[in-house]
Amino acid sequence: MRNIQAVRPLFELSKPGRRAAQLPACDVPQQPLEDLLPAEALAAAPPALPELSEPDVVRHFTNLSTLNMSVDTHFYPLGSCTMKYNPKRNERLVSLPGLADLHPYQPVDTLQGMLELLWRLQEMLAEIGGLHAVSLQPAAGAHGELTCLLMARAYYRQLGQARSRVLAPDSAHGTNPASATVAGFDYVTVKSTPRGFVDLEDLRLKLDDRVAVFMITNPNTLGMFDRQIGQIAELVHAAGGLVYLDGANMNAILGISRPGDFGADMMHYNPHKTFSGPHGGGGPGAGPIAVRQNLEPFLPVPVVERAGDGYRLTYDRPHSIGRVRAFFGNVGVLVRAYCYIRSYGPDGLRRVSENAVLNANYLLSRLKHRFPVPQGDRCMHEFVASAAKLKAERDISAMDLAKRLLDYGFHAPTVYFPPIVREALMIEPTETESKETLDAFADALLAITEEPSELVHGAPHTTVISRPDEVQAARQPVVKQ
Amino acid sequence: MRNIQAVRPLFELSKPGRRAAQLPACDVPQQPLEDLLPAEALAAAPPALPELSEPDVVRHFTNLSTLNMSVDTHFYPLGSCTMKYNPKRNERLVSLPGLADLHPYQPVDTLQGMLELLWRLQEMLAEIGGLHAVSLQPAAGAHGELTCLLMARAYYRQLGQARSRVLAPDSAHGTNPASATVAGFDYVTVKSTPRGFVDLEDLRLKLDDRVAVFMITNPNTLGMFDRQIGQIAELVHAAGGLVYLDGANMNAILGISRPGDFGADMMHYNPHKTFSGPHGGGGPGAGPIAVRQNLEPFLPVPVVERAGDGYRLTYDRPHSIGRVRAFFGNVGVLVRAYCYIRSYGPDGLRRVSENAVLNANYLLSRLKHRFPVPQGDRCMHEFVASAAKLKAERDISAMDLAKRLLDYGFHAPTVYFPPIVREALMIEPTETESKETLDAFADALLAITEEPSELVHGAPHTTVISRPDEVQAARQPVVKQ
Amino acid sequence: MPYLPNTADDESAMLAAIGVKSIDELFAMIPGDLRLTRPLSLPPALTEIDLTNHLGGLAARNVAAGQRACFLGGGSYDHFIPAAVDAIASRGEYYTSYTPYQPEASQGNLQAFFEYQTLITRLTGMDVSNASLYDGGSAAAEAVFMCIAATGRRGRVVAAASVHPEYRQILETHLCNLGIELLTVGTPDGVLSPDDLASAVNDQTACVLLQQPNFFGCVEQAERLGAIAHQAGAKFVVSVDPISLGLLKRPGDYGADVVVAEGQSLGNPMAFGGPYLGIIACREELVRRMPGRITGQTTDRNGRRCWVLTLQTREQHIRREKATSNICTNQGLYALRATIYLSLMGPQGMREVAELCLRKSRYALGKLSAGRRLSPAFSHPTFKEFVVRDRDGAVEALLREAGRAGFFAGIALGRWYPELADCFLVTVTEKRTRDEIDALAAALA
Amino acid sequence: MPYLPNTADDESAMLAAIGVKSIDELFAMIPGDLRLTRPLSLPPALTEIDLTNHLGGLAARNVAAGQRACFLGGGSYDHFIPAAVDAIASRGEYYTSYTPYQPEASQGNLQAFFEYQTLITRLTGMDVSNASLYDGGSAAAEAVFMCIAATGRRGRVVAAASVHPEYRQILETHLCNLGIELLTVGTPDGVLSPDDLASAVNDQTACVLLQQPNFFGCVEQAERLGAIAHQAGAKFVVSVDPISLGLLKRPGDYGADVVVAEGQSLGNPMAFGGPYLGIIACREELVRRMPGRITGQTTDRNGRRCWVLTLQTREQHIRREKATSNICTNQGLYALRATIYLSLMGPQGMREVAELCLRKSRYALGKLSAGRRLSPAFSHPTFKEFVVRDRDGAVEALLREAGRAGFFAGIALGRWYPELADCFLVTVTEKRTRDEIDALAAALA
Ligand SMILES: Cc1ncc(COP(=O)(O)O)c(C=O)c1O
Ligand SMILES: Cc1ncc(COP(=O)(O)O)c(C=O)c1O
Repeated sequence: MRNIQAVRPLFELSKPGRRAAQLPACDVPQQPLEDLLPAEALAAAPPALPELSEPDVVRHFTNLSTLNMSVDTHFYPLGSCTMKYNPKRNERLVSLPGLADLHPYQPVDTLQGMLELLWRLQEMLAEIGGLHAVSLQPAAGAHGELTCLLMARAYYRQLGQARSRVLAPDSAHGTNPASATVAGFDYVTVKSTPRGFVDLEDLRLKLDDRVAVFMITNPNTLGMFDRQIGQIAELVHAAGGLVYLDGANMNAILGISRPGDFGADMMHYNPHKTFSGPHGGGGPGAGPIAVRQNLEPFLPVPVVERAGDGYRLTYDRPHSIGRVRAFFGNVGVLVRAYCYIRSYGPDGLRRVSENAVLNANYLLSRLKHRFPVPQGDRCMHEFVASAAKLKAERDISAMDLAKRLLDYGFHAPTVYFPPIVREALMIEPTETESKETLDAFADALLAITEEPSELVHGAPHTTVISRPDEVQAARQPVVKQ
Repeated sequence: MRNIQAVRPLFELSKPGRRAAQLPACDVPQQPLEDLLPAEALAAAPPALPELSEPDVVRHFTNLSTLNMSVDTHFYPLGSCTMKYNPKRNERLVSLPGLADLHPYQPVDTLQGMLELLWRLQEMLAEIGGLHAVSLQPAAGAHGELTCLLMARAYYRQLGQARSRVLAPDSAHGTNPASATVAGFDYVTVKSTPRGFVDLEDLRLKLDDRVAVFMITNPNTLGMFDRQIGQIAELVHAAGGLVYLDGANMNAILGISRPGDFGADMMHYNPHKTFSGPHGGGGPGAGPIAVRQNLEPFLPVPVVERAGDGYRLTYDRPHSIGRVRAFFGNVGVLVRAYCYIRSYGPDGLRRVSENAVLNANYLLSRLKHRFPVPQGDRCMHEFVASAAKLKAERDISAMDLAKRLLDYGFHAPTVYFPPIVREALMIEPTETESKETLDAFADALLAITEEPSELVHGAPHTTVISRPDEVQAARQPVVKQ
Repeated sequence: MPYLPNTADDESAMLAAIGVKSIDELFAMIPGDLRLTRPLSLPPALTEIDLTNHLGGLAARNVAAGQRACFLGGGSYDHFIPAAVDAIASRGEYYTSYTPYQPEASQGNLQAFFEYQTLITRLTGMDVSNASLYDGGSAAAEAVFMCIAATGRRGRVVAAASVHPEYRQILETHLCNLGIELLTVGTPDGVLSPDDLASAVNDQTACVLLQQPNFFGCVEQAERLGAIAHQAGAKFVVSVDPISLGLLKRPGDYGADVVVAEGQSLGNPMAFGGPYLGIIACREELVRRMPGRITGQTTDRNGRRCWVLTLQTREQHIRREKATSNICTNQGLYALRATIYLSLMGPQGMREVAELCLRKSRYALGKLSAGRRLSPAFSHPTFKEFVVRDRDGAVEALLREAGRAGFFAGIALGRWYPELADCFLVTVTEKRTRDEIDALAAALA
Repeated sequence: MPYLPNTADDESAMLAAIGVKSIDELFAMIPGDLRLTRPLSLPPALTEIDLTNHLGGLAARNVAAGQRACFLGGGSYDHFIPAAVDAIASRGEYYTSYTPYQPEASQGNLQAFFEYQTLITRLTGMDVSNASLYDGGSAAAEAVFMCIAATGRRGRVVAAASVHPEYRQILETHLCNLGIELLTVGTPDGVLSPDDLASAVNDQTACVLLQQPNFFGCVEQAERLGAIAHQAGAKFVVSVDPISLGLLKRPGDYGADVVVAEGQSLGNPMAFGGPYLGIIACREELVRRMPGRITGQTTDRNGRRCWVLTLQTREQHIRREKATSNICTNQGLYALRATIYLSLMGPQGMREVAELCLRKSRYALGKLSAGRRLSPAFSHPTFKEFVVRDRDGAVEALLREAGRAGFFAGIALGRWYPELADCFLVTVTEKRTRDEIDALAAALA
């Protein structure tokens, strides 16, 4: 069906004199503006915004929405993003006035329910991670990485050690090196083995007293659990370093294995992945962190503390790195995470990971004969298959497959990441998808391998646009109207 | 974009053992069921409903929704249905717990806000209709018709007159004759003139002491205001009858002309048309009625009355026809109507009708050269154009046009109604559409007249299905799975 | 003007195109003496902020069911509504569309209605369901009309006094208008006695109307009563609580000819009485007398399975005065909500909800009658509601007290049943907790 | 298990297809000694009904802004959110989609972000906006990083004490870690004095950070201060209240190099501090240092206009340790909400909201200072917030009393400004009525 009305950009729909919002009449005495504000501070005219009617605004954004694929409408196996179902009950509950309509500077005695919720979440995240203390402040995973690295700097400053380096495997997510830089560290890459595990030799070589933190994603970006992790942690600790666990892939090991138990000293969670916070077309997320006891003093402020039978926010923490975000972080996402964890309970969370891993392995078993998986026959919550063979045989690339899948009504996997796999298809089905959906997806992928190359090269055929020119976009950027 | 996942009928998605809703553990003592209920009353097994997961249910209904055209997504000029914009603020407010979460049998002192709202709405509807008293009980327009006809029966019974007939013009909406029958009247059709007005001669002929009610829709189904209405009312009244005004077309005359002032004794409103109640894919609506003083005693119970500075429901009305609906009618729709009327105020409501009429006349002026409008160059809120010429010249029928419009991203007008116009296109744009939209629609209709007939006969081409076989559906009805 | 896109420029451009000087000219066809010469006397326009404050103020002067533990029922129930129901039903594609006159542009609604019809037939054990009526009360009336037409008997309709009193009032309104007798058979001990029914039905009786479980919450001997109706050649109409069908026998399995129900319990808010959902389902042989819309499956010109409105020759827009009913707009959105609700609940969910209602209400009955003051009014087994008698005979006062103590404790029955002036009806849904029940018992002791 | 579709049958079928006996086998790659051998110690699972009651209970132990007249501000504001914003943003296609990596499947988000960027540049008068950052505070930090990189000056960053104290704390966290001095210039009489600034900037100063209107609600002499920054070769970063731009001069018109803002005011709930919306916009020459995602217009292979993520060579997933920032997930949904909000408000709406805030707050300032106890702390013109001094120096007690009287009356400033221990900040948005203001004045008298 064609939803084409009012979809042109807002400014092309605008007409002078049109209005949607009306404001109440002013109920206080009205002096001339000039008497209230200095002339030089005043704008010459109202801002040059589009003029629209409410019916047009609603139709515009409603119809635009139909141009998105989403979890509510499509299977969305985007590797490393954990696109699981976002429970409707969480959306309803987070918007209760008693939670959504709270000002961050209200007196603490008017916030006891909220603070209890956040305190309980701190406790639950510590338990799930097998670590000691939690901060809910960071606004996203990357922000959690950065916060932990700042804590590491403070930690070593206090120890009087000048450690300037952060190490991470070449398969690390881009935010790891970027966070290291923002935190003022030098970033050094550690090789991984052909099967995608940390190259212990290379790690040993690079571990010295300049190394502050080794960042690892485990299960890693290939969906493999690096069984050397215990040994890795020993090496890093022996060298006086700290182990950072990038928790983006926690969906594979909830209640099964805990970072704190396999040697991590600090970690972040991505509640918008693991704990079903909606991705919102690119956010908001949150990036709560959990750390070992020795790092607790450095946590950012504020933290929620239990005081008698009440709860309070504490700011007075002498060793804290200070503030990393205004107010109290992305609370709305944290409330959803709380709802999610409470909805599953301990056994349920374990079942989540078991089914995430079951679904991924099933899909792998259906695809591997046509799309080799260099890492082997087993995976955790996701796997990286290669279209290299298909590319060689039929000139159908990972990108072609991604585009053609859209015609079949599926969102594409993550492609060309991680770079260590050629023509990579990074597939993460998540546990909320049914076997029927997985089969339909596998059937589609396999069917495409049989389709005429031209047909596939021409894909997508059923979307509103096809293969935009990204080079042109970057060469002569048009970033506004 | 293809939204094809989980769209098969529910039972085809079902799998034994799947579950969405979970219920709390029972917190009271659990005797065996047999001790609680007689064996013969118990079902052998749970009901044979589909077994689904919540993610599948959400995806199923979300994707199904994308197969509907709607006011939020498409221009929807369905004549006689007043498909205007449904304000989002009304949806938000009607779901306030203080309004949505009220039990009909709560003590009246816990309902004062709701009763005040309903009382004020009664007053406002009386004023808009120029009539004396209002009942909010009827659940839809047709139900309002029926209620008024039952009141007419009671009224004449009290007068000791045995009047058994209801008259209405041949252009009347199907609910008029049907309501007459359900109310126990004999229904008699009055001719209309070629221009669609009441044929006074025929009316005079049929008016006698058997006639209880003359039902008229004014503006009529052709979008014309019958200027004879004053005279008609005199004739009916002279014959001792009552005039019923079908208020489905009130959107044309809000604040401009009032049924009570042009002779109507009773009327219904369609708040889901005139006052922006969403149509909900076919309801719910509401059908509040307004009547002249002499008919007030017969109103159904309960009515909201002001008592001192409070409000109460009164049941004790000796002449009332009794109850027509349980509880208190379609309150949610009435609350929206209240919000709508309060949002516009007196001048605003008049502007609503002015713009509804302006939009209709503009569209008429853009189309009449290609689609003759038998009723002439002017209309009220809607008009009926004829595709007869096009049919003759190019074998493109009203139905073909309707189907082809879907390809252009517009919903179709009402077609083949009223029957008195050949190849009728009944077009009602409403006041919430912009000139741009009207122009795009006119351009589309005109463009279609130039398209190859085969292309148009083949339409729609862009919808999920095309020209279903309705004969087969009726011949071997399959009405469930 | 909140929702009017036309600007002053648009207006003049459009007037010019039409060929008139002013909007006023467009109204020329309305005789001057029929025009309103003053502004309507209505309160002035409110902006969204003002309207929000105003409605908030009105809402604040009501006491919502969430603010007091709600033990009210009697045809409108405080069952839980899963969040997914609201999330889906609030999509504009559903609530801002209209009756599927253009099937190609309405397959979403049509398929949902087809699924609704399927679910209702499975739930009730009947052959055919329509796509909804206004509410349970008007559905009962329509069912009776069907039976009158089907039997051609215009003498009498028999209803048990244990049928919802307001439903019987609606029937009274219609039948007395049509000169058909509505014979109400008393139910002094809480259920309809077979003997009383036997002596009430005769060869001019169109149908017998029973409610199961009945208005007092008691389970009727439906099977036997249906047999008696059928012996007299009358149709058997049963009004059910859909939630009870998670546990109780389906009316289709004990001889009902037409089943009606109030569908509010299936995912729809109490909303002070409406909009609700009128459910009606019947046996094959009555389908051509079925009121309202029916969705049917067919194929399109390319052989694709699809859905359309069907059997329309029953309906007013085709048959006019000969239609089976005058209904046009129905309760589409609420049928959708019920469809979503039933999809989420499934067989197990429905079973468990019904069991919770049964167990908790029976626990409550025990608790409440344990004290000195209250005793069960009837001895028959109940489902989720029950009637208790106040030995002090001060029901109104007792309920008022309970209100102050934070409970909507029950519904006084005197307004409908003078003989039960010292009784009230208590309802317990799956939402009520043992603590709430215990507290209520204490408050009423 | 609330959201798990796999049935027991599915599970065995899938295990068979994989070729393992049990799910446990699938975890073989996790060494046994690293496995958790006990269940997590977490509270048991809650059904939707239980969870709803539980969260309802927690919510009830907070006092929502709606329950008291809210005069709190300081970076989070109780502005009105039109219903259409919630209605649209709650569509699954928006909030359950992710970053538009596949433009063909994300044109809805991409176009909305392009529109967002356009609106922000128009509102601020800048050349380029990104597609959002976390919040106003982190946006301020990112802006400072941009300036440090652009100027190559790592000596000093100068901020007015009248900048949001928590934003300055965030800067402090980062700059002290990087060994860069954060020089905070006092604002004893409520605004930054040009002379003080002149003596604070030097040739190693990367940028000057100003807030307009500032944390005290006072309007700064932004133009002069910007000139001083530029004279010293430093960049000029301005943090604005987007609502104020309905009335105040655009930072782009008085020399700002980077503009940041907290976008919460634009249709986003206060939600105890987040999620919020980090707005950042800059001049053309700084675009390659811009953090975060940027949407650009292009054409597809058939020449159709469309939108894609562009200039990605700035970003972490391409440049890794050389990226301009480490941000990945941003605040897409809240950028969408702001886009809808601004579309609904338009130029007139924004102007009127700003005027209402200005007039009502100035009226409130007059009212509050009319009494014996309170007086204006500063003499400079204010926009929608102002600081009053309590002559009795008992701010905490006074605010507590006001709370009991039904007001969130203001924010005590002592925690950030010891010298203002006897002062508090009062905010008045368009939602506050004259009656509420008068009542507040009475309560504080
Ligand atoms: C492995 C990994 N680490 C870190 C991140 C960054 O998390 P966020 O996007 O929440 O900042 C992601 C998210 O894409 C990720 O996949
Ligand atoms: C002219 C006219 N009269 C009566 C009705 C019946 O109103 P309702 O559908 O609300 O029962 C309609 C609705 O379609 C109508 O258009």
